[in-house]
Parts: sequence; structure tokens; C-alpha cells
Amino acid sequence: MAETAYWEAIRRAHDEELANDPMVIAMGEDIGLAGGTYKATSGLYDKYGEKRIIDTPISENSFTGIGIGASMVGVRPIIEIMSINFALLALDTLINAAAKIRYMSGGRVTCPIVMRTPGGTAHQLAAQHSARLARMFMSTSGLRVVTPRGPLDACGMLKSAVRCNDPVIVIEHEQMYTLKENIPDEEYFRPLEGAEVVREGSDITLIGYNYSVHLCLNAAKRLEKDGISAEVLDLRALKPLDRESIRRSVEKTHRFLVAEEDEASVGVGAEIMAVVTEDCFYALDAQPVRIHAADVPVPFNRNLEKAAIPDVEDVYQGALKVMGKL
Amino acid sequence: MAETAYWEAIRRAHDEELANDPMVIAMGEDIGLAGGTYKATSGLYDKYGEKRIIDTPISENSFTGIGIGASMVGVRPIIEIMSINFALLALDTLINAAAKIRYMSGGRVTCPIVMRTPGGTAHQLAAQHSARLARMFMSTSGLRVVTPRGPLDACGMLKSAVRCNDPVIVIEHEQMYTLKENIPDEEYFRPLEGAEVVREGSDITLIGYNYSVHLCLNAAKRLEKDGISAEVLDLRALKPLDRESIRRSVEKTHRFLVAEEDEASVGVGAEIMAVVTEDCFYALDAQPVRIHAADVPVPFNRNLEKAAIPDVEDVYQGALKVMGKL
Amino acid sequence: MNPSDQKRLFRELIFYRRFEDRTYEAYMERKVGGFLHLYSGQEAVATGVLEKARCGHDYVITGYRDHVHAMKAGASPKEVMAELYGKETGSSKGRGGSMHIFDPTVNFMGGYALVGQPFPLAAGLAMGAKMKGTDQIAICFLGDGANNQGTFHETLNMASLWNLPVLFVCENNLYAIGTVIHRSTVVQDQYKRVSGYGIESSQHDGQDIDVVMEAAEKAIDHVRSGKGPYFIEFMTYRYRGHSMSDSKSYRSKEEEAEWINRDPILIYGNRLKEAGILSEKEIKKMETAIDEEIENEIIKFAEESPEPKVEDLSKYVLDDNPDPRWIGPLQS
Amino acid sequence: MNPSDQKRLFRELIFYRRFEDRTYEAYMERKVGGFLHLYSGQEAVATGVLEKARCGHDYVITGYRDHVHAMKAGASPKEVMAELYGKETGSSKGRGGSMHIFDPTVNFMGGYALVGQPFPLAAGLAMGAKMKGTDQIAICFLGDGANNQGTFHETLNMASLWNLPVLFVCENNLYAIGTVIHRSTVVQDQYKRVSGYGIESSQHDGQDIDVVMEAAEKAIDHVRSGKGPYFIEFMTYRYRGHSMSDSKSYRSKEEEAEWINRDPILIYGNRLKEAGILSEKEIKKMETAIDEEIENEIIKFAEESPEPKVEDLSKYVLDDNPDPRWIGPLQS
Ligand SMILES: Cc1ncc(C[n+]2csc(CCOP(=O)(O)OP(=O)(O)O)c2C)c(N)n1
Ligand SMILES: Cc1ncc(C[n+]2csc(CCOP(=O)(O)OP(=O)(O)O)c2C)c(N)n1
Ligand SMILES: [Mg+2]
Ligand SMILES: [Mg+2]
Repeated sequence: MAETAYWEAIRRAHDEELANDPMVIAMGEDIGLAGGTYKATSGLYDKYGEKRIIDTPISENSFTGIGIGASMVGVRPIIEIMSINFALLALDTLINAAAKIRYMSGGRVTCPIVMRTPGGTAHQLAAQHSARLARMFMSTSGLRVVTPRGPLDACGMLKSAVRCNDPVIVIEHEQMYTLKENIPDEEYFRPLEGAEVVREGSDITLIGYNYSVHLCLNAAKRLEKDGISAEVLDLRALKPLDRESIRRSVEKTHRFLVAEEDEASVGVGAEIMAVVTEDCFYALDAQPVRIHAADVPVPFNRNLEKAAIPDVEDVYQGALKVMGKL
Repeated sequence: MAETAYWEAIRRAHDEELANDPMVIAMGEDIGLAGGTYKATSGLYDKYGEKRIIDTPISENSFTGIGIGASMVGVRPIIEIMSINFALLALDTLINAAAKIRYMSGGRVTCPIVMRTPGGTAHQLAAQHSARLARMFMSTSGLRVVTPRGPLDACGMLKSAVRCNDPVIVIEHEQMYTLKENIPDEEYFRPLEGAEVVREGSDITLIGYNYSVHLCLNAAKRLEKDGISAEVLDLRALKPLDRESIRRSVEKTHRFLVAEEDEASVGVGAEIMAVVTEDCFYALDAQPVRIHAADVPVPFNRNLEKAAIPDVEDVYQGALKVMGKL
Repeated sequence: MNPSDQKRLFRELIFYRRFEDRTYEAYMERKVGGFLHLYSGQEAVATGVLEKARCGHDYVITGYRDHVHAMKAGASPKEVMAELYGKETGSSKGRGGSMHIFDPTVNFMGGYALVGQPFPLAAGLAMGAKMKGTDQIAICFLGDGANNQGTFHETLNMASLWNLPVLFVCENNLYAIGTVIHRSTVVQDQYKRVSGYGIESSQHDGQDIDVVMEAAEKAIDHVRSGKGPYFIEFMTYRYRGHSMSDSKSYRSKEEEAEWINRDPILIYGNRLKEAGILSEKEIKKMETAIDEEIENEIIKFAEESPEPKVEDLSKYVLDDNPDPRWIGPLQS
Repeated sequence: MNPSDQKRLFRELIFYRRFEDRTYEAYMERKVGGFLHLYSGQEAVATGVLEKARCGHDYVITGYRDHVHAMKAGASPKEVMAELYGKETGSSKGRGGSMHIFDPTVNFMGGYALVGQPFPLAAGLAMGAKMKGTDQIAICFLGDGANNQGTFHETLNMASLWNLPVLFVCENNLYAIGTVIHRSTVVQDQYKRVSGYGIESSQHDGQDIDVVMEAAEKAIDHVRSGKGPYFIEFMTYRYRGHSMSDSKSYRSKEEEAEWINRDPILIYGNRLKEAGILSEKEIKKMETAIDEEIENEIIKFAEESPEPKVEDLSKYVLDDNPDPRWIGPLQS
């Protein structure tokens, strides 16, 4: 086991998969010679060369499309979109093509691409650089969507994503690249499906994904001091969603909240609310709560930004509310 | 009052607004000389000329962006995207620009565009021509999203959308263009906010939007024969959402389902479930239900397509389930 | 080209015309649903270009007007027709329909409905061929209207930058649905639009299959020999409306008549007749045989084939048999 | 140009350089947050082009590297600095920050962070001017990297087709973040890329403001006189990293030194000195005065200005004072 940063974990996954299969390539803006905005592909250009570590022009829709086309004939591209905001430019090839080609060809053609991209707010990047958007991919049939919460999943899930035969969207987070965690020295994989209880508890379930798992974990610590035992569930995979694990936890605690960094409207949190309503409505002992961003484009000013984006305090207060302590 | 088809109602709104304000223009593929795929702009090219009824090349992202730029300096463009599937190509200018410019300029620059587009399945148009996508717009702050269910709203809301200072997405439906309704002869407007009870009832609320309102209305008629009094609520506006009307109806009937033509995952229905959970959880006497499409790209084959898309029967059965009659 | 190949080629042209005509009838009889874009008038382009490609080996991709491209690339006409009928035996198992024919067994990589989307997909196919080190090329057929999409610009730059073996075939039929080219496009000679990408290009008559084949052969040689992408434009015309509900009000009867005078079957048929390779009688016989084949084999196959099972609705969304090592679910 | 204008212009160049330097310091002191893209090295382009435009009348739009464009267009340096500080008095009321300066009172229509997005917005501004029948033009400044985005292609075709009064200014600084132009773009002379749109274009030295002004004047005349869009390319160089976290490892010290030899302030300063218009002493005085102005007026204003109120978080999302006739809500 070695302590590894999130970005190093991603680089390691690339490195191992590139070494394992000559058909694996990486492509994106500034990922090669410059080593990637978050260093997640640093060193790979020197090691694997420009044929496999491909610096692209600023042409998101088409370089994504080129990756998709290549994947139809045996290539396994790991496509980096520098920021999820720019992914809006590539939704035609991602959603209209990659997500649908398998289906509309009757299963005869597959698109095993991986698209990696950081979603989320960092510090004062303003409205055009702070999108979260997991919801848009989660609502698209034909895609897999995963959200590694730390280095262990960042490496292990990316490796699984490369091997998997479906298009996989890996949503990272600008504030997580430097996050550290011990990960195994030997090769390992982490599956693309299944939520994970990352903290056991009995009074309430705090459901998160991506960065918000950390908000939940920190809130759980505070709740413990108040004598409230919070279970934290990391969704890990948004699509397909592990409804069974959600049900199991909610049936155990009878209370939940769902926390995300994105706006509420038609968000991941809404889906979790709906899923619980469908699967274990009668198990609920209290009105659940969504923790989410304000319904505004992300402001530049730091105070406004802070006010717009949920933090540990918000999750904590939300939990108290569900517990009837507010 | 005159019986008017949906497409005629849209054309009338265009005509009146073009006549009223010389800064109103219409733009889109084949809307001018060819009169529009659904005839919704027919005759206008001859009447207003090519400077105001603008046939565009097949360049969705940029012609939308041109409309947005023009709107920043006083033009009021009505932009048609021929099918909502193609809107994925224009999400950068729509979501990254139009929805955010007002906010990130501190309210100094506005983008009063209207984007009209048919969402929904027609008959066997297959996966790349059957997207519904209302959810993607509804989840974007800075946009207004409306879904006229018939000619009355199609004309009256489009006129309001043209006058309003915000970017407005008007989602029509390929199967509604020939739908008829009596609408006033004199000029009228219908507001961009507010859900509407289109049928009063006391036992259950059936919530729909766009085409699914008609499924709800038809299901309500069948339920009546079973002695169940169903209220039908047309959301009309998805953003901002009229939570108050939803609460009022659910607190009256204590039961609801929400029906839409789109897939469930992170859909409009999920948001309605969440909103009810937040606003009137304790008013619910029974587990609510979502009626939605199967989680698949829309198949071409007619039987598969039929199986994938919800119909009146599905809404009816869903209501029986909520009522505990199944 | 020897006379027997010429005869075969001529037969193909007639076959494709009749196939599309029969499809039209099936649509009118409501056996075929959805959007239907017919290729009549443009047959010499796909037939001529692909005659010079290595079908089954090279990758072929196009838009929604894809029946003929698929068949010439090697897809079985029976399966294409069955697809239009939405049958389980169809090229895409009835899931794709007219606009989405796929046959990866012959490297026909699909028809796509989003205008401009095949540009990057084609470059990707070429990238795949290059990575595998084969001498395959990718051939992308698209219309004049598609060239106004951003993907044209983005893809041509990358294809050229990375020297990908891809041939872009522009079928310039002067219209994008109801919009005539000069109302959407400043530079109407499409082959001139690629000068900003360092890509070689040329323009040719698309109605004379001999011209098409000669030009295509050179272009394909260029691409296959590693000289990078090539953009070839053929001037052509679609006889029918864009799709089924099109009144063609946007163009004149005179214009249509002019183009019908330059019909690819007429031109090639006359040439073969003049050269004494075919007689009018043989042609009639050919037509009858084709009609019988279409009716008794192709349509029959489509009609008699089973529908997909409704319980299979959710098949093919994701890998139906995934490896649990990558997929899980996570055991906790 | 008369000597007093020349002095003013020279002062502006120095002012913009010092402004950016001071911004850099403020960033290091953590007074300014977010991404920060500085314009140092490229000043002659925006300054020279906009000197020949009718600022306040013409529309100006650009990317994220927008401080100087905004100020030369007429935005108050105080308000620009206050925006970088995220203050309520900022050009965008602290909501936009460095990448999103807006000042519609002088028709500076914004800085945008999505590469390539301003192309269509600019054409739209031009369309607005045309509809209103004014003689305004729209001027769009973007980098070399932006030209690989599909919006470049789509917009240039439409701008030309509709004869819109828009000037596209390409600031070719040879890099898109860490990618040197020949690794992303086949045709590196950007002005040659527009031949596919029937748009006139030219390429010039961007470091000599006299060259910039002469070329810009012609281009602006072309556009204003109704001859349609124009694409003008200036060769230039940014001294600093792309944004703040950039080590510039992708380029050589030699290359940087070469360009610093062609510094726009140096070139213009030498010219004015040689012509006896300015002395070294006057320049020093100018610099001192500028530094004082920046410190005592601009920074002071930014520092002392109030932060936006947190309770105003949801202002400016939609029209805050909408007309109930259109908005409702519906009365039932
Ligand atoms: C992205 C997108 N925009 C618009 C359409 C609607 N549409 C379908 S075909 C077509 C015209 C295409 O013209 P062209 O490329 O010349 O091909 P042709 O039909 O003439 O063969 C249009 C606008 C679409 N399918 N996809
Ligand atoms: C759509 C999009 N893709 C990628 C980026 C990331 N990015 C920001 S600036 C930039 C380089 C732009 O280069 P250029 O247009 O030459 O402008 P310069 O920074 O040199 O002035 C990139 C790739 C972005 N902001 N938007
Ligand atoms: Mg065409
Ligand atoms: Mg640059």
C-alpha cells in the first residue's frame, strides 16, 4: 500500500492500461507534451509516444467523435475533456452517437470509450468553469457514469472503465486531484457498479457521490458528537444506479438525506428521492432532505460562491433537520 | 373563438409578434422559403422577408449563438431547432452562454431569445430522432422552460416568451402539431409561469407536461368509470416550477402520480417526486408513482417503440396502483 | 473494366433504383415506417466509389440516406429490407431502421441521422485502421449541407494533422432538405472549402459512373498510399423529396427535368448499348429478373421475418454479458 | 497621428502593462482569485485595433484574456480591477470575475471562457447593428487556438452569407495553453483558413502598433462600408504563462527572448524617442504617474469597494422585475 494522490492514481491507471493493451490510447487537449492540466497524464507522452498520447486541437465534439469512431473498430480511447463545462460541446457525439450506437445497431457495434472529466466548482472559476452536470449523463441510457470519490476508486474504476465494453463517463473533481489515500501496490480493479457504505451508522443515511461524499463523512463526524449515528453511502456509480444498496441502508436507518454539489432541479438528488420513494417509501420515518447548490450560475465573488455551494455545515444542518433536531 | 391547430397557433404567435415589433425575427433550418418542417412558420417569409425570417445553414451551435448575440443588443429572435435531438449541438451557446450571461454580467446584459423545438417521439423515428430532453433544460438555472400542451398555450405562451427578457425554451411535440383547440380571436397572452389544473378531482392528482397531459386526461376519464376522481395538473412551466400548485393539489387529493414520455432517470418526474417530498411529504396517503419511458434509446421497431413509451393504459394502471386497486 | 463487370455494374444501378422504388411502395403500404430518405438519382456516386474500394475491408460510413451505401459495401439486401420493416432479421435487428443500417461483418459502420456526425466517426475509423497497421481506409459519404456543420472543420483539420487514411465523399445534390445550396453556403464548390486544411480535393460529375470510378480510384490510391485524407466532391441530384413528406415545392420542374436527362442509369446504359455490350432486350430481362428477386426474395424475406420480441426491449443498451471483474457489483 | 495622440497611445500601452503586472501581484497576495489570463506582450493588438474603431459605438467582444480589451473599449480601469477583486462595484458586479468583464454602457459585450464561443455571439451583435440600421460594427478578438473550434467555421460562413458587419481579429500568439500551433493546426497562417468562406483577410505584425493601426483601419473601413466581414490576423506573443499555474515548460527561453526583443512598448517607445516626441525622462515620469494612478486610485477603489451582499445571491439569474403580463403566474 502506498499513499497516492488522486491525480497519481489516474496516471497509474493510464500507465497500466496503456502497457497492457496496445489498443489503449489517451487523447485530449494538452494531455501529452504538457502533461495534462491536472498532471493526470504526465510522463505518458514520453513513455508511449505521440501516436498513443494524443494532444488534440480545441475541437471537443470532433475529437470525442474520433475517439468514438476508433472505439467502434477496436481502439480503447481514454478521452479527457479538460473541464465538464466543455463537455456540452461534445454531447452530440457522446449522447447522440456513443450512447445509442450499440442499441441502434442491434448490439452489432459497440463504443468502448472512456471519457474522463472534472466536474465541480473549484475556487472562483465563475459560471462558465463551475458546471457539475453529472445529472446530464446520468439521465442518458446507453452510458455508464461513475464518480470516484478518492484515489482507490480513481485508479481501480478507470482501469475497469477501459476494459468495459460500454461507453463510460468518469466524473472527477477539480478539488480532489490532490486528495490522498493508500492504494494497493499490486494491480487491482474496482467495479463500475455498486454503491458503497463508507461509514456504518444506524440513525440516518447520508447519501453522496463524488466530492459530496467527503462532506457527508465530515458531517457524520460532527453528528457523532451529537449522539447521532450516521451511515454514509457513496453512490460511486450513478448509472446504472445501485438501488438495492440505497434501499438496504434506508430500511436500516429509516431516514436519509442526499447531498450534492449541483443545483437541485432535476439533479442526482431528485433521482435518489424518487428511487427511495419507489423502493422503500413506507420505510421512511421522517421527511428526507436534499442538500444542493443554489439555483444560480456559479458566482465569481468568493462569498457568493461559498453561499451558492453546499458545505459540511449544510449537510450537518440538513441531517439535524431530518432527525427532527432543528 | 376559432378552432386552431397547434402549428397554426404557433404561426399566429409569430405573425403577431413580428408585426408588433420590428426587432422580432425568426431563424432556423428550412423555416423560411420552405415554411418550416411543421408549417409553424409558413407564409411568414413572404410576408416579412428574408431579413427577418432567416433560413440558416445546418450549424445549430452557431446560429443559436448568433441569435443570442443579437438578443444582447435588442433583437428578439425566435430560434427554431428542427428537433430537440439537434439541440445537443447547441447546448454550449444555450447553456454556457444564454443561461449565464445575465448572471455573470451582474444583470447588465440580457439574452431575450426564444428557442422553440419539438421534443418527443413520433412514429418510428428511432434513437437519434426521438429525444425528449426537457429535463436537461429544466436543470439549468438562468433558463425558462415551458411546455404548451395545446394551441391555446402554444400561441399565448410563445407570445409571452417573445416579450419576456429571459431566455425561454419552448418545448413542443411532434405529435401535437395537428392537435386542435378553440382559441380567442383577439390578441391574448398566456403567462410563462404557473401550473394549471386542467381537470378537477379529489382522489388522486395526475401530473403531466407537454404530451403527457393528454395521457393523464384520457386516463382520468377511464378512472372516472371506476369511480375514481382524478385531478389533472399540467405543469405548463418546468422552470421556474410552480411548486405551490403542486402542493395545493397533492394536499387536496393526498395521492399523485407523475407521467412523462421521457426516461425516468433524473427526469422531470424525479424532480416532481422530490418537490412533493420536500413540500408535502406528510400529506401523502399512498406511495406515489412515476410513469415514464423504458431506460433505452428509442427503438425503431413499432412494437418495441410502443413498449418503450408510456401510453394511457400505463397512466391508468399507475393510478390504480397508487389507489391501492392493483 | 471488362464487359461482364460492366454488365454487373449496370445491373447494380438498376437494382438500387428498383430497391428504392419498392421501398417507397412499402412505405405507402405502411409496411415501412419512420423517416425514409431515398437515394434515387445519386446511385452512380456510392456505386462508383465503392466499386473502387475494397468492400468488406475498408470502412464505410454515411448519413441517413444509407440503403445503397450499405448494400454496395456488402450488406445483404434482404437484411437491409428487413431492417426497413423493423424485423429481427434486419441489419440492425429492427432497432435502427432506415436511417441506421449497420453491418460490421462487411465493415459498413452505420448510417447516422445527425447531419455532420459521421465526419469525426469516419476519422476515428481511419485512426483505428492506422493503429492496427492495416491498409484499410475509411470512406465517409455525406451531403453538401453537412459541410456547414462544425464537425466538418474540426475533423478535416485533425484528419489532415494526423494524416489519417480517410476519404471524404461529398455528394453535392444542391439541396439540404428544402434549402438550395447558395442560400446556406458562400463557397458552393465544396471541394474548394478544404483548402484551409491542407487536404487535396477535386470535383467531378456524379452522374457518369465511369467518371466517378476514375476519380474515386485516384482518390482511394492517394489515401491508401498514406498521403493523408482526400476530399472528393460529386455533383448529383436526388429525384425524390428529401424524405417522404416533402412536396419539392422549392425547386422547379425544369431543373428536375434537366437532371433526369443526366440520369446515371440512362448514361451508363446508353454507353453499354453503344458499345454493343448490352441490348435493350437484355436490359428488359435484367429488370424483370431484378423485380422478381426483389419481390420473391427480398420483400418476401422481410415480410416473413419475425418481429423483435418485446421482452427483448432492454437488450443492447449496454453489454448484455459483461465481465463481472470490471462491472461488479461491488461486494461489501 | 499627431504627437499628443502618439503620447497618449504610448501611455496606454504602458498603462495596460502595469495594470496587468499589478493584477499579478494582487493575485499573488490572494486579493484576486480564480483563473487569471494576462495580456502582457500582446498590448499593441487590442490597443491598435480599437484605436481605429469607434469605441463606445462599435461592439467589442473577446475571450477570457479580456482586461485590456475592456479598458481600451472604454470600461473604467477601476471597475475592471474591482471586478477582479469580486466587488459589487466591479464591471460585472463581482459576479463574473477576470474572465467575464462586461460593460454594455460602452458596448463592451463581454469576455467568455468557452474557447470559440464569441464567434457566433459577435456575428449576432453585428446582425443586431445591421437590423437597427446603425453603422456600428462588431469586433471579435480571439486566439489562434479558437479557430479550431467548429463555431469558427459555422460562423464565418453565416457572417459572410449574410454580409454581417463583423471584424474577426485573430491574435496569433502561437500557443493554445501548452500546445504550440503546428501541433494542433495544419494551416498555421490563420488568415489563409478563411478562403472557404469568401471573406477577405490579411496577416500583420502585431508587435508594432503603427502596423496594427494601419491594417486595422483598412479592415474596419471594409467592414463599416458594408463589404462584409473581414478576418485580420496579428502575429504576437504572450509573455506570461497561459494562466497563473503555468510553468511555460513547453517553450524555450530563446524563443521568449526573441519576442521580448520585439516588445510593443519598446518598439513604439523607440520610435517616439527617435522622432523626438518623447524623452527617456518623460517616459519615466509617465511610468511613475501610471503606477501612482494604479495604486492610489484603481487598487484603492477595488480594495475599498464593498463585497456583493450574500442575500443578493439569487439576483440576476432571471429578470428581477418581470412584467406580470408575460410571466404570470397563471391565475386559476
Ligand atoms: C444536426 C442535424 N441538424 C438538422 C437535421 C435535419 N436534417 C436532416 S437531413 C438535412 C439536410 C442535409 O442535407 P445534405 O447534407 O445536403 O444531405 P442530403 O439530404 O442532400 O443527402 C437536415 C437539415 C439533422 N438530421 N441533424
Ligand atoms: C471550449 C473550451 N475548450 C477548452 C478550454 C480550455 N482552454 C482555455 S484557453 C485555451 C487555449 C486557447 O488558445 P488561444 O485561442 O490561442 O488563445 P490564447 O490563450 O492563446 O490567447 C484552452 C484550450 C476552454 N476554455 N474552452
Ligand atoms: Mg444535399
Ligand atoms: Mg493562442
